[in-house]
Amino acid sequence: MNSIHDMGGMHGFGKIPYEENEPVFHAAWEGRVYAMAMYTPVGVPGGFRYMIEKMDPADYLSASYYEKWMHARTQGLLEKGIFTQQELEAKIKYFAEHQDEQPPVVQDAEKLERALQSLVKQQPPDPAQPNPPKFKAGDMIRAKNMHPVGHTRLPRYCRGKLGVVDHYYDYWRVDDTPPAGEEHAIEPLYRIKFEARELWGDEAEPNQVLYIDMFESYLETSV
Amino acid sequence: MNSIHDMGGMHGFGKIPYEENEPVFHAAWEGRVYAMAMYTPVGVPGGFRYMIEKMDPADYLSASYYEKWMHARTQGLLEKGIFTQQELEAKIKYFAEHQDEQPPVVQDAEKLERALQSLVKQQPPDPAQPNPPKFKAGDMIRAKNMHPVGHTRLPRYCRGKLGVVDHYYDYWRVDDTPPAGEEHAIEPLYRIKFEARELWGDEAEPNQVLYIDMFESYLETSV
Amino acid sequence: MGHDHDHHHAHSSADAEIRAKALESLLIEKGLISTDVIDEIVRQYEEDIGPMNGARVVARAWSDPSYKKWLLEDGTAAIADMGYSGKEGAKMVVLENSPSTHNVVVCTLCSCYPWPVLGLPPNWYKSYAYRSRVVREPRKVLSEFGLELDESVEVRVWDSNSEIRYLVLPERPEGTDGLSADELTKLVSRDSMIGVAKL
Amino acid sequence: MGHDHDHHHAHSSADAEIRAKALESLLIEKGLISTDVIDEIVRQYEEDIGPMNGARVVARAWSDPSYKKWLLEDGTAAIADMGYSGKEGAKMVVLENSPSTHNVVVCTLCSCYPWPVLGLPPNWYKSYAYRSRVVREPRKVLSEFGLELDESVEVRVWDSNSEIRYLVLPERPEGTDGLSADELTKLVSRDSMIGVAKL
Repeated sequence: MNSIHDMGGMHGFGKIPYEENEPVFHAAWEGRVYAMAMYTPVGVPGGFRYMIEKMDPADYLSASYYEKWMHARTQGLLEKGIFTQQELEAKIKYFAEHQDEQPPVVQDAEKLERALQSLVKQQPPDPAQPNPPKFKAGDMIRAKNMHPVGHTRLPRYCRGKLGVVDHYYDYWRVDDTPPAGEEHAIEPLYRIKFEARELWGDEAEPNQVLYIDMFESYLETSV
Repeated sequence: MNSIHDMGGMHGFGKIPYEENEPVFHAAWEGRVYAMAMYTPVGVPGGFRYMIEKMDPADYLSASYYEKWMHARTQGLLEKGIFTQQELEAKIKYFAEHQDEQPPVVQDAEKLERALQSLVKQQPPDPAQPNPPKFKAGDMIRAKNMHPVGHTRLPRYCRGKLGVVDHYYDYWRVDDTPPAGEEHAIEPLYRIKFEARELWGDEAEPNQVLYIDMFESYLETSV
Repeated sequence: MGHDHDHHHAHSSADAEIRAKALESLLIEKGLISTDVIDEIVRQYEEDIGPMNGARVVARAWSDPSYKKWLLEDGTAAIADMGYSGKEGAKMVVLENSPSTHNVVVCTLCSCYPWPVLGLPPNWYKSYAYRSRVVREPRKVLSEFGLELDESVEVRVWDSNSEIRYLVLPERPEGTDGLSADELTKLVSRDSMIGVAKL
Repeated sequence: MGHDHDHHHAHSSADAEIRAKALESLLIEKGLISTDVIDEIVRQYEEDIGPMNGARVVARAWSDPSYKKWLLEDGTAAIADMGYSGKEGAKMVVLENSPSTHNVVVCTLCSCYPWPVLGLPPNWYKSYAYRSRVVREPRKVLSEFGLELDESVEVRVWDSNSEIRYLVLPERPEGTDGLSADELTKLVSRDSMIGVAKL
């Protein structure tokens, strides 16, 4: 999806804001949103990232990081039918009118155990597939000029550009939105190296390269 | 400048808002801003469009069209020293506190005559330059992969793409921000034709082409 | 036809009015503009400079083959012959629609538009949705405007971003043979001259 | 170091708190999460999972050449050997800085970051300025962080956007020969392991 989230190479965002001794969370709600986003055992339809990318671009830019996470988590639960918009609005109204109230407190040792296991679980790459990798280190490739309406991990600034396969890493699940009715593909994943000049032309800084990982379906043999 | 204004090809902006019997201006202030933007005889440093492009992207997206114009006009006058931030804020404060007050009314027949002349003035292309056009209709070209920090009229979605020269139109002033200390160049201008597939890959709609005008310095001979 | 992304600042249009008054007040006090200039420019764009100008050009082209030929060969001169010229119309190119070719105009980078013949652009033309989408999926965009084009029709999208401005010459509707240029003028919509509608 | 683009919604963080309470309340009532899960996850990221983990990995690599070799060959396994694994660390690649090569990591599309070794990312890493700029003008960005690199140094920017996560192994500072791994750990900053600082 060519939305505002795909901002590599954009101008206009000013200087980088830096905070000394930054806390992990700037407010308690941020941490709670983080935990709910990651540890509610209900998937987000289309994926967590895609739900954020589909935000209205002006809302995306003006929302803080954990506001985006809260949006994706909440919207996903609404779409899954876990609760309704009416239930949500009633709760928001309740807490707006009772600012000293807190959510109910429930302890659950089993849920905690599951959460702690998933926190540290090693997730290996996917098993090898019938078709062997098409590319090997050293191959020249061109990143596809593709503009899918769904989620993709191929940023615009790399599309159509010539690069070199630097490394092959096993098979991994392709995060892109699959065609309707299909599962996510499992594909060879490669580390691709681009010269900055190929990406940015005359404006490139000297002596710079870019490495980025790409699934096999993002790549074309360069001609 | 690769800022948010360069939105050709982006996803995420939803359906097109259509208003039946739309008025020319939706509020009186819009018309007055339009007139002030176009008929105040003071240039905007770096150009009117560039001043808008340099807005913070979140502000750009959330501002209405004539709010952007007002921003560019006001900012340009501030940078030219026509009035100060203090003067401006004092005026805003005054009109915020005296909502029934109006700006002073001054008639000036000479200014009106100049404005009306400039409204209808024919602006011819620039005279031919010593170097003849490098390209002719039918030539294959590649639009440069350039990422200037200044203003440019070459949108990102065309950069690096192969096209054909469709027509040559005289010499015109290049609107791009010139290098420091230089004047705007005068260059041959061409109409370039791109196949939609070249621009959008497999996601292109069938039987579509794109025409766009490009200055000579945007073009490279295709290899 | 969907939500308007300008809603984000809807709450601040009172602020905008105040800021506009402040700006006008300063410009007048500094002697840089006069009230009559502002009033008259607003009046001209509200009353005189609008799509009726383009419609007269189109109707004349439909009625007069030699004018049509001139218009397609040298849009600037043929349009100036009708009295229309000036800002955002320095060089006009006229794009003829036909049963096999449909032209549609956009400005992706800002909102360039041929002011002398169409006046100031409508909000949808300036919308982020139109600017971002029509170069990538023109058929889908046109279908949202109610215009379904057969795959056999070539869609030509014009991204106007130098000083050249475009006017679409729509196809003359059937059953209009006996009409005068004045009567034809009334049939020509703004949208048909941008290319998001047929007549 | 410049203005923070999150200021636009600064006024609504009270709203955000209310919305977060509403969400938590619904999730607990529906039996989908429990308070202790939320409390413990927050506690772990506030206290246990952060750049001190990565610093221990770096210090061990500086102190133990065979560990360093393993870390560069199989980052995932060598890091797991220190007890760090899990979400956003399924496959770890360690990038060694040297006098001739400087590595710096970003995620342009969202804010992918190696949680098990660095914890959750700082705001600047998630900022639109960093995400948009460091792939296009890394030297300029690094100089804003106070790191000026000679033109002879190759700058390698890593845009982490599949499941691979990166940890930069900074150069060991001079004059640290006698230090223990524990003492070295204290020298290793978060920023040096992202690649926006040297030690």
